[in-house]
Amino acid sequence: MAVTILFLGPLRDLAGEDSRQADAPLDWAGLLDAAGPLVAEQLKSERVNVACGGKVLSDKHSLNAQDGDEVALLPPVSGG
Amino acid sequence: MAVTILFLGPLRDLAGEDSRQADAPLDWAGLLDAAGPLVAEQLKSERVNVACGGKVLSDKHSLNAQDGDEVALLPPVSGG
Amino acid sequence: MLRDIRIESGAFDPHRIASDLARECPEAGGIASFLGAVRAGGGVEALELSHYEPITLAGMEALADDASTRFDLMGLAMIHRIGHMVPGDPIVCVAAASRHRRDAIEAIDFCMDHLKSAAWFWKRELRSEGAGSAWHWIEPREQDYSDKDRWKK
Amino acid sequence: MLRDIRIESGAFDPHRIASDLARECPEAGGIASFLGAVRAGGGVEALELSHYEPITLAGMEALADDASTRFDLMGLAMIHRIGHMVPGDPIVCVAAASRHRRDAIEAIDFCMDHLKSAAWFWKRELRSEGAGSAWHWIEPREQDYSDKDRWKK
Repeated sequence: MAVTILFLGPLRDLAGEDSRQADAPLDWAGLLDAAGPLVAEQLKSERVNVACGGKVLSDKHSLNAQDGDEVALLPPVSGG
Repeated sequence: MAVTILFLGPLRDLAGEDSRQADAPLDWAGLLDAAGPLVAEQLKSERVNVACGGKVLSDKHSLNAQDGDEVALLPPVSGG
Repeated sequence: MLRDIRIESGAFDPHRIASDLARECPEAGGIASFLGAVRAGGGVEALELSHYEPITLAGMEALADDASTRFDLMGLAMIHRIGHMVPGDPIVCVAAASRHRRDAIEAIDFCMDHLKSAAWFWKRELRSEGAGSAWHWIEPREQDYSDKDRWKK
Repeated sequence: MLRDIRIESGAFDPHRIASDLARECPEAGGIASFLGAVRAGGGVEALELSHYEPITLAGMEALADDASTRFDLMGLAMIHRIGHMVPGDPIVCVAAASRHRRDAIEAIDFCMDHLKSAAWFWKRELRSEGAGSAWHWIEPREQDYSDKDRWKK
């Protein structure tokens, strides 16, 4: 049973893929581990946000993704 | 020989006509006299400007209109 | 810089102003525009705008000069109607094209603040009153003076 | 209040946005609009905009809620492209209708500042380089953060 990790925008290039599966439940330490060292480095920046189940987390360190959840890694945006 | 005094916007209603002739040369005191008491009252407000020969005067009290000049009385604007 | 500064005595299409500017300034990243129209409702049946020809257009040209000095613009259009208008008719349209968006937005804000209270236009409204209707002159609101004062340096 | 908040994956006509809003808000005295387009020049051949669907539109709707609370609006439209675009293509259009002009102008300024640095879009450019071309991600400029901070109270 699994959590889907989505790599958005430039993080997709760093990860080398659009998404990756990880074991549920997934917490902050587990995410850093599953994302790989290059992405984990970016995740530590306060400009990178994390969404779980379609909601942006106000405190990403409190991540607690359950089976079936989608965890999206959101780098700084450049819209407009 | 004459100066033409133009009444713009709401001053036209106060004057009861679009324009009026006055003798040249015409100074500030002469203008107040020629404009009539209702318009003269308005002219004393700092919001009412005076143009002579197509230029807005920076100091309307220094008016010195010569024969053939057009003196326009410009009330507060409401454009836009 | 592309400039289109006009006083129109007949109807004009305000949406063409921005689309023309966008087409003619392909290197602009942003186009901001403002349209002021005669409001429907409130018993206003018509609006009449008069000006003093020898100084009005020169004043708009000077305002365009000032805006293009203050802001980094690639294009600026400023069109003002005079004459008789009815609700829904465009009165004024200002559009600006710039490389970065804030120049264009601030330029239309600046031009509107100054057109509103510093350009030589006088407006009167025909309002329905009881059985008939009557013309009323419009004075600038105090708000218009304070809006303009924001730009003093 | 009239609202038109959309994400478009294909081409749209930005000048229709403002003209539709003007027609549908006849009691508005002012319509302000902003169009952001892919700039020609600078060696950019194409632009690709991606988003995260579950939160992007909700974020734009929340931004529209915020704008309609802060400003006295009769209508607000916010349209954002995603996908593959070429120079000249519209990326974003925001238009606002209000009784008095400053509400409409400030609303488009506010929405653009927040769309630029707070909405969930990522942009990359295909730039010509020597014999070929390569994709480059665009990060928000520091200016975009400070523009947004103007609105904090």
